[in-house]
Amino acid sequence: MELQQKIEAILFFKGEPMSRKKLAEFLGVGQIEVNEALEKLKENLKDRGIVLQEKENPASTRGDSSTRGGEITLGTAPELSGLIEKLQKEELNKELSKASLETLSIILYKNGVNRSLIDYIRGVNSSFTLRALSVRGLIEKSLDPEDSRRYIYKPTFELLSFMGVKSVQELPDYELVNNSIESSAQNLAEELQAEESQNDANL
Amino acid sequence: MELQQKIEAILFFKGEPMSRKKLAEFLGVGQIEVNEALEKLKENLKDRGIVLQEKENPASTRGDSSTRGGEITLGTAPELSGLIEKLQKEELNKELSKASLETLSIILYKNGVNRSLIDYIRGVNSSFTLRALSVRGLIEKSLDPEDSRRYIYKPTFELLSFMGVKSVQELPDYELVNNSIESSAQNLAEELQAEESQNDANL
Amino acid sequence: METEAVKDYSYQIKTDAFEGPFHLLLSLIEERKFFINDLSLAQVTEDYLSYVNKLEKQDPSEISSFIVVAATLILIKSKSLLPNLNLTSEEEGDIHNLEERLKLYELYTKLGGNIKSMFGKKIIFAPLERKNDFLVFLPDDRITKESMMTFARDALGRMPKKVFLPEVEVKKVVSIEEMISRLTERIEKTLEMNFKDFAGVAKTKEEKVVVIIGFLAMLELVRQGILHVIQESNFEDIIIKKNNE
Repeated sequence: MELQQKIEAILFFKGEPMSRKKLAEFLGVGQIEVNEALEKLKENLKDRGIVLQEKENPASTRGDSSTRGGEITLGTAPELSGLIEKLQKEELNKELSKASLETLSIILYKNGVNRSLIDYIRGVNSSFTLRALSVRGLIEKSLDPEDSRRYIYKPTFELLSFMGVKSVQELPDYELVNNSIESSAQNLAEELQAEESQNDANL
Repeated sequence: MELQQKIEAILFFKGEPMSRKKLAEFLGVGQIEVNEALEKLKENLKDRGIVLQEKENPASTRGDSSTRGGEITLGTAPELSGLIEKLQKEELNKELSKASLETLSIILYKNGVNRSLIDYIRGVNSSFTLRALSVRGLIEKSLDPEDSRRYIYKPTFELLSFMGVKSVQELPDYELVNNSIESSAQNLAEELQAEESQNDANL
Repeated sequence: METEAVKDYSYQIKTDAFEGPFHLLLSLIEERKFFINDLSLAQVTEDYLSYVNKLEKQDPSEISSFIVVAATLILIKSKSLLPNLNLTSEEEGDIHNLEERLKLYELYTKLGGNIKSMFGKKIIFAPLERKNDFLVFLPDDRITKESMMTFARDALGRMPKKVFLPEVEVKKVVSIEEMISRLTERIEKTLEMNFKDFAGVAKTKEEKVVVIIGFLAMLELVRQGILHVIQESNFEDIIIKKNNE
């Protein structure tokens, strides 16, 4: 059997996220083979009822995306959300406060960020909000690979799932935001605004 | 989305056998459509790591398979059974993580605790940890008698006897620790209430 | 009793309306359809300060981050009223920094709009927990009566206490209070010497006096607000929670 089929079976059986590294180890193959197989699997799942979700390790980790690792998991296609929701018994919390929206947008679009930067951008202490979002499973913290005395906050699969995206790259304006240097925040904000008014005009 | 994709997502999500009849009812389509979609799905899954499995209903052997109403489910490809067995063994023999032990301790000191309280005490989401504990037979979940949209978790009988106690009350400092958990539960309830009234005010 | 409670409640909603200083500032600027720059910041300073003054009365504990920003706004306002006022490079830096931060904040609030419109609309569901086909019981030697007690106590002990105060912000406030009183002094001097700089702002002598008195009164308000916070931290035990991070 091909590698991609094995990976699909493993992910199906586990039913929860797994790291690319662990997959390679378990299958006794290299990281590059795993990455290639995952690309094929993604292609294969294109018109299916299930999708492959992926999360890269934070960008601050050195190395390009082929060695950066990250986690993957299987989920139901976002287009079938309404159908599957009817089967779901547990209550879903779809409410987000303004503080949560601000904090999540920083964490999602930066794909991993330490707390001081979140506080700096928001101008307020974010401890409460970060704790509440962790408890809801929308974010998780891990040690900063660049500075082991602090944590970085990252989006979880749960967050990507609620957003209906397979990876952060699918978020609207993601490329726009990440390709520009921060100091041109004003330009970006204007571009986004221009885009918005165009969208409004199209409605 | 096509019917076969919907069926694939449903079976993937539920992870347990479902009758053709129930599928048709849930999807609001006829038996014949479901049967056709299942044939297509079977075809599509040909070169994949997961397969459509069918258990025929022995009680009603009359008629052909389309009306017989057997149960169907998704499973890993039979060729990969060796791989999956190895994975399963590895999972079960893995050491329990610190997160798991911590979660287990809360379940022991508050027999019949719901996930939101565990998450609130730990400050992180515990879904995967709870799965790991339950796979190993250390805890069991049941519907919360107070709120049927959520589950409560209890230590299994085997766990208690492994620890050499007949009931959780025999655990050291039971009352003290239990009271402390109870007061956390109260704080959580108050916070949720405050949040709710705030949401109402924002409307 | 009844009406009292209702009043408190509506107060509550008002203060909760702004999450922080940037939210307030950006709302004031957007209300006027301005862009973020020193001119627009100077224009909204009064509104900002009167809001902070109101907030200070209702919820002194919430105010420290608002006051840090207030101090910079006063600098901007002073400069716009008194072009002759010389700012130190640190003060210039503060002003530039505030503009940059506000632009960043604006960017992420816009992006937050994407999140608001998408969250929970098309959910990707992870599979439900698989039922165990076979019964297993796999304990671990580390599960003992004693270890379980320690784990539970540790977890409970790590929970945050109810009061959080941003330690850094409180410290900053002390020095900003000093800065403002120095600035007030400087402004008073500058006003005496360069009264004609005001020509563009106020035409008649009476108008000039009104502008100056109003401006100084505004500074005074903020100064008092800051003092209040400092007193709180001197006479009352503010629990400064050290985060586990």
